[in-house]
Amino acid sequence: MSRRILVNVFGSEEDIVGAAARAREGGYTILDAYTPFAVHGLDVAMGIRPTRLAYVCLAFGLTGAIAKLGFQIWTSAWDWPVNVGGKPLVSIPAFVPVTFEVMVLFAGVGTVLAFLLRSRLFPGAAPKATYFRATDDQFVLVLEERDASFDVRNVEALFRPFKLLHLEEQIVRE
Amino acid sequence: MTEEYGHINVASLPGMGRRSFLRLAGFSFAGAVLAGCQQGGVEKAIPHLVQPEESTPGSAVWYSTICAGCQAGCGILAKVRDGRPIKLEGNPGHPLSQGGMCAIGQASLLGLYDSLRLKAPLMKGAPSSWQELDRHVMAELDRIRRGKGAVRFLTGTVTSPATRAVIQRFLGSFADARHVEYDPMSCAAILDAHRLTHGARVLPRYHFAEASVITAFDADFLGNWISPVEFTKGYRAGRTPAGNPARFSFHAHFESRVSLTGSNADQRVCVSPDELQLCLEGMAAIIAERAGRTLGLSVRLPANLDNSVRRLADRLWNARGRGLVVCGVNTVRHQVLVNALNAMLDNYGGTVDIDTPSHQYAGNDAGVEDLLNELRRGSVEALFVSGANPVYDLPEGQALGEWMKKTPFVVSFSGEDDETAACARYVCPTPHFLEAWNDSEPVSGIVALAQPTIRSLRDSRQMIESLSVWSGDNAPALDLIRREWERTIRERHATSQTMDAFWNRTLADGYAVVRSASAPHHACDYDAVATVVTERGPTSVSIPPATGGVTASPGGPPPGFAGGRYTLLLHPSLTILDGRHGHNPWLHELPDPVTKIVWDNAASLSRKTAEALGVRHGDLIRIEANQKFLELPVHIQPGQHDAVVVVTLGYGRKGTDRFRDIGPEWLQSRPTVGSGETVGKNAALFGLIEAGCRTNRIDAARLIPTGGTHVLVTTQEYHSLREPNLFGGETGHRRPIVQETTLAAFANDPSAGSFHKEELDSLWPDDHKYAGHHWGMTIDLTACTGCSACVMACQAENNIPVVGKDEVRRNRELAWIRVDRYYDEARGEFSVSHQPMMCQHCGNAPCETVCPVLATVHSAEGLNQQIYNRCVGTRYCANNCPYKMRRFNWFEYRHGDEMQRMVLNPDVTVRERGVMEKCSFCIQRIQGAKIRAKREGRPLNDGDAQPACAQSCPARAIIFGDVNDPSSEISKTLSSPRHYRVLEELGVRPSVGYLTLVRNREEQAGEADHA
Amino acid sequence: MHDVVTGEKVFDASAGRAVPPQPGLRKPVILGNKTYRDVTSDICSQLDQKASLSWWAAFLVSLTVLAVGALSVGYQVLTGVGVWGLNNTVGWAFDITNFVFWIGIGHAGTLISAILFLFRQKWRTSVNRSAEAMTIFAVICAGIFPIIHTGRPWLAFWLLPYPNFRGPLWVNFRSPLVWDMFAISCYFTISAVFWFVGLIPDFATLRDRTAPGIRKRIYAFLSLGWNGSNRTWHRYEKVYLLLAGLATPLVISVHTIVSWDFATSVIPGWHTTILPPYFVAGAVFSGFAMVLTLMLIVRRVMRLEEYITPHHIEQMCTIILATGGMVALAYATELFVAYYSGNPYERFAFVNRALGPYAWTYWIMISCNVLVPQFFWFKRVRANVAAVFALSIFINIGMWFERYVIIMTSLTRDYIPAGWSGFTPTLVDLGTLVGSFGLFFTLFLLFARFLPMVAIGEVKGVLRYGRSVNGGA
Amino acid sequence: MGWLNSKILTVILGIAVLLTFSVFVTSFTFNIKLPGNHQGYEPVQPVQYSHRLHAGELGIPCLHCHTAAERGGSAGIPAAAVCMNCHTIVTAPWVNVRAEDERASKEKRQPRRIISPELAKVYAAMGLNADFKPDSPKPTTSIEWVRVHSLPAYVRFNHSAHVSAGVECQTCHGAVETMERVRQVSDLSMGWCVNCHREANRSGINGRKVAASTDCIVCHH
Repeated sequence: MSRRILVNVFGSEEDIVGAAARAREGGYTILDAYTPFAVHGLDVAMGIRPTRLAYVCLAFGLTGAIAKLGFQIWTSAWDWPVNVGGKPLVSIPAFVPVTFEVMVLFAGVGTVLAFLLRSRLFPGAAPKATYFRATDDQFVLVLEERDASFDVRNVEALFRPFKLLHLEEQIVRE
Repeated sequence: MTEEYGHINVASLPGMGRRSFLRLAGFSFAGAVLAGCQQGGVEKAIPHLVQPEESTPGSAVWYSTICAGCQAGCGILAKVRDGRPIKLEGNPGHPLSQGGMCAIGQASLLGLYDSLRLKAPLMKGAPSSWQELDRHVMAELDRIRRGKGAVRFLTGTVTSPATRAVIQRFLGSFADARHVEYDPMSCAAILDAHRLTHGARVLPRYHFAEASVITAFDADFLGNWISPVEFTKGYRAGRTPAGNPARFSFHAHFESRVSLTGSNADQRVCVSPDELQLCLEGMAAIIAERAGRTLGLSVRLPANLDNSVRRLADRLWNARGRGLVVCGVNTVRHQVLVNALNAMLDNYGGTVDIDTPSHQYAGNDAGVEDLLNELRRGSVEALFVSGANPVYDLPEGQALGEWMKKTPFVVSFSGEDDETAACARYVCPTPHFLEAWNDSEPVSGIVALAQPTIRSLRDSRQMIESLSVWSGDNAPALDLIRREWERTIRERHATSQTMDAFWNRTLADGYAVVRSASAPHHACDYDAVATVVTERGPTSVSIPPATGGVTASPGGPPPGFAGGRYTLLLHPSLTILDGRHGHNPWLHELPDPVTKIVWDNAASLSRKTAEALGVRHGDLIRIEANQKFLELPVHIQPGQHDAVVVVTLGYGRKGTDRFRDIGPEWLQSRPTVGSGETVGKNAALFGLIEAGCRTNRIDAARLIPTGGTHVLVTTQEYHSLREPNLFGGETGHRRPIVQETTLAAFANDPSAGSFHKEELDSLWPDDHKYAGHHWGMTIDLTACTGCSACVMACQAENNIPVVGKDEVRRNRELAWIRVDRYYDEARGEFSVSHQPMMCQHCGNAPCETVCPVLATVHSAEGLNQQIYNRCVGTRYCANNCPYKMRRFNWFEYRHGDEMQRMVLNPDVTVRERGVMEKCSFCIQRIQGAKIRAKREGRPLNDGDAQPACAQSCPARAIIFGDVNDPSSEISKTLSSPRHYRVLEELGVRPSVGYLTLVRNREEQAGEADHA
Repeated sequence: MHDVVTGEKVFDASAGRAVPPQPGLRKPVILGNKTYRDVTSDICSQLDQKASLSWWAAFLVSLTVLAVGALSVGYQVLTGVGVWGLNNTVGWAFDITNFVFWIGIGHAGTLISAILFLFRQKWRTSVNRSAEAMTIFAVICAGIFPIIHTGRPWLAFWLLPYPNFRGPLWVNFRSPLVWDMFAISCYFTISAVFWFVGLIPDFATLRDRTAPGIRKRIYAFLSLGWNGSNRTWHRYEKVYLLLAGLATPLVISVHTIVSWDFATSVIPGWHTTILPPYFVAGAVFSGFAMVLTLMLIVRRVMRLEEYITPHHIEQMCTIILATGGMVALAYATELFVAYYSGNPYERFAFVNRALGPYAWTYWIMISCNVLVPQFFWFKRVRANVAAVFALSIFINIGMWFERYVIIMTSLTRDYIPAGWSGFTPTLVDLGTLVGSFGLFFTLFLLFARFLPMVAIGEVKGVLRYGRSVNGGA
Repeated sequence: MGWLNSKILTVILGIAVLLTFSVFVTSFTFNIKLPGNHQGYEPVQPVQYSHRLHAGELGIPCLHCHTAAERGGSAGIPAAAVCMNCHTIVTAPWVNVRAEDERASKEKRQPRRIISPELAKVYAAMGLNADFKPDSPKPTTSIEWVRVHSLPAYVRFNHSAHVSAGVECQTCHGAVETMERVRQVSDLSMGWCVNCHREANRSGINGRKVAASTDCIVCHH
């Protein structure tokens, strides 16, 4: 299957944010935008839904904390109960620090792993679409040409208020 | 049959083969050596071809024998494991030592495994064989017999009846022969004084237990004077605050230095040697006045001492028959006064016993003086030296060596190639006492037998066997001794046992009590006392000013008495005695119980004198006296008199540079002793033989700081329980680590001085209960004298390596128990306290909580366990120990050479580098006792399990047991109002408690500071 | 989201003159009127060029010092911990002092990258990358000490609770050292992850501007296929925020746990509840001093004056002044509480610190940590790079001594006077301390050579702060 | 798409967990031998003494020869003299003696004494003469048995404590009476000891309640 896409290249963050908002208002499907840094407001302009990574983070954190606390109680009081310094076998206050650390570890590492998986980033992966100056100084907005009614000239007109550096139609195969 | 007090059935002894070391050692020794490398290699297990009857591999057998660490002749038990004696303990039944054993005796075990022991007889310095030597000696002896040459036999005190008889018999074959006995730590004046006053040259046996007022003039009877273990037992028995009224003797001590005994005195009077003489004479005069005797003395007391001497005289007079005056000054003039005092006070027959006198010291200094003169003149044809090292320990030793070389025929009987052996033509190696048969009668009526515990590790022969061979008798030592016992001892025994039964019984028990066979004597001859007092002149000493101290003017010439002159006092070491243990690394590393110095002797000065001379700890000072000089490092000794300089004898032994390799070697390590140097210096050269007695007091010594320094190492760096007042005031807060009170305060309130602080509330529930045993320990600070026998017991039991001087300097000694010694100089007084300190086995142990790997956790019996093989060595536990009683293996410490490793206890792991270790309450002994009880199907009794320290303590100051057993001794101490725990306010709940130190003083002391 | 202009004049490095405040305008974070392209090439070209002579000189010196440290540690591991000056009474001294010191240094990096991020401090973007690198290297330096300080370092893995044939036998979760082990490894992991996540877009930038070859392939591998997709950026922002939110309590917990090594003990001078906040403040204090030391060198050597501007230096000086005040307060509180507690042991421990045999260490600590930061009250001092550099070094020294004072002097004089002792460092102690600096600088120099020193993407995001929309500062 | 990614995540996480588990499970079930574990060690001994014959076929109890196990910490290897209790009479396997007897009666002569080569080693080691009396000029040598069961130097094990508690020799040493050559059956690991102690505390030994300590210091001191 192949798709036709329209690649619009801008020179500044204001332009791409404006253009993206305009394109969405105009009913165009924004496939993605490629920018050298996180442009604030672009996600809203593109209409990206809030990410749920925060829940992943919470879930991992809770898992880590519960597992570690359980492990500590199991090893200290159940598997081989040893009298250490006259303290109770289940010394919850003494188990807090490690529980906390493992919670943070699980939450942090879990969230990043989830992010990488979700964004299909992994060592050695080839970038799916490379607009190589998008990692330098250019801001790229990609629209999908969904049907025959799509007219490049309309888009050009739509983006006239913004400094459009370059525009190009491409066919990508998936 | 294991772990029993076994004895050897002589009848079934096929030679000495059953204790043949190499075969016996076979099984487990090969295992021990290979255990370290068992990961890869093949381990060989070599059993005996014929199993010895009383030996079970892996179990210990105990043999009773006699200690030869000094002449006191304590009865001991030797623990033999797989053929190797590995520990010595007091024989509980022995009437003298009653189970106690001093540090020196315990350490003398190591001498058995000394690799420098002579391997073969020496002739003119070259190794030879016994046959060769016997041929030469017998030819020479024939020549001397024919020529009627003078034969002299020089020995230390001989307490063995058999040895004395053999020597007499041997000397009987010569025309002009004499046996001369001498003691480097001489008590000759006491014997000589008794010849004058009582008509018999005897050394009394002192009964400290019976005494209610003890007055000692420079007699270190708890340290190393005559029979310290026996005296400690007695002293302790006479001092218990329990009971109503308490039987608690009063002990006054006059001395110039700080002796171990002085540090325990209720009243310690610091006097110069001259003042000491004045006090003794003054007291004799006062008592004579009361008793209506005339001794030709008038009371002339120094003003500052007048009051105390008079009050003490009152006390002694009121306690007639229960008092005791002892004096360690080896001068007849002093000793006749002591005899007169004891006689006037009716102490003879009570606390002073000359009916069954002591034989422990029989030396005759006048005899030695005569012998030296003969040797100087060259009129001696043949000299035998046995059990003595006169070239080292006599004042004229150096010269004696030269005279010996000029003497035609000199035989030395010695285990090692010592200073004297080096000057002898023939050297006959003698076995270590654990390899030999022996007997002794240390006190008239108490006879004992020593039996070999191992076949001789060297080609040695007992002295009596040699004499027997040279007389053509060829009898082995066992026969010689048995013969003598049949002849003289057996008849003195009460029962009508057969000789075999008597012999076997004695061998098993280690001792027997027989009828005394002592010389007759008469009552005190006061005229003789008066004669001595007037003949030897009225006292020549001048009465010093009332302050009795140095008035130093900064920057001026070093002041002192008689124009910059000091009195030099020499005294035998508390660790290596007169030098006879100078090759024993255990004893070198045992801190001196008072000074805490290791691996050295020093010139002790009072703080004032040191300041006046401008010297500090470790500065070298040159001592000049008697046209002789010695350079020694300065040690500053609080409580010492300003007029004296005190030097320990016994150091500077030949060949002690062998210890240069002891301890770890690394980038910044320093050897324990320099190459070609000796450990400490020999101060015996200053000694004098005056008026027939050897004196250790040398007047008019000059002290000259040399400007050099020496690394003088002590195990304790801060000596007071008072914090230093860093804001510049006099003294700081006194920490209630040692809690003490006076007898008067104790009588009013038994909990006086014991200072309990409330434990703070715990966050944690108290949910660990000890269902079975719960081990605990109580240390009675009133009983503890600080003698350090416990330290040595622990060292021998627990395989504690010697780390060397440099490591001790770095505060890395490994002893699991230390005796903390604190001086208190507040309010112008001087008092000393000793506190044994070891792992306190806390119930809420701070060390356990912090160990990351569970290498130290609590046992179900309340022990704080340290698991060496689990330890990774973070040292967090040691940091968090409030008592600082954990020890770290900073390096791979060597356990001596291959010979010395034979002394290792196979029941205790040898720790490797990087692991923590500490007191285990001798878990191996607890386990052993439990397993024995289990095997015998009985419950564990109180006292079955005793850690080495508690077992060895001559004062029974350490009580160990199960606190869950309400009838145990330990449980009784727990309810004592004197009981306290160190730092109990921390909430760590130590299992070790202490009983307050009670001093027999009237005034309330040290109370106010505790808050 | 407006930065408040403080009204102070700003030093314009490019113009070489002071510019008067312009009310109403945001203060620029980056000077020199850079375009995005300029930023990319300024940072990346550093990696394309051959190393400078000064880099080589610095690297060789660091490597030599590292070799001294490696020799010291090797000798110690082979011979025994006895080659340090420790003894039965003083079981820790240089080893754990170095450990706490380096962990403290590390905390500034996390603070800059996480806490300042949460507080929306734009100026952090210029320094956060190197500060995070510093964190990681400092934690590496710190992490070595708990391992080598053990008597048997080859068994240090026993601190991990892993299944085994001993029963199984686990670890003691009540021990602060186990907490430490978890805290440090977790801190290291999270810091490294945080750092790497920040690096991903920069790797992509490098990948896209590098000519084909091995370097490009490495950058491609490390950039994980990043293409600047805004959907990813959207999640990336969230992840960054979450990580910052996690790292902030983490950094506080780590130094709290480190302080618990002492606070949970019974030793007077260690056993005090003030230690956690005191240690955290001290860590930030020392960390910022180290960041300043490093940044002042880096901006000079790597020509980053326009990225690390006097404004940055000023901000960091202010933080040092603030945290220095906290530290001073902690010292005062400690003394007061020791006096007020009525606990004689505690009281003596503190009097002994100030007046005892090791009083000199205490007074070095007070001079460097309390007196020296007071100079930062003066604007002239804050604007003088040389003065700031010198003062930051004093603070580093002072903070090392702070830990030394706490650890060593408390141990030398604890409960039982007979056990009192002292501590003298050996050559190996000194070699190990110096060597840890060698390791730190070696790693940092390698970082400067092979990775972008400044977060390119983040700087671009704040490039136009303090500029008018048409550009121009 | 998000859904898909979550699935991948689940799968990968699942694999990771399984992998970790399987590592532990295999190491425990297949008993990966760590350094120091000599389980299965079966060295060749200088004398081919057969426990199967003596303890199995002849039914001699273990403690008959290993007497020390009852009395002391170490079980020990019996002295060669113990062998002589029987082997002054029995000098070779019965079949060999019988064969010689038959041959002798066939050849009409006194049967010669048959000595098995293994026993000959023992006689030689003890320096015995033809009458099994010590022959003093003959040198004696030790029999260097190879130790099979050995514990690290930091472990204390007391045989008598276990024997008096009623623990069978076979519990630790395995069915030695079936072994021609002794083999180390158990791994002698700490976990093996501790778990036996725990089991003994739970269910006793031969129905008798025992107190088997699990305190560290009982074995490590």
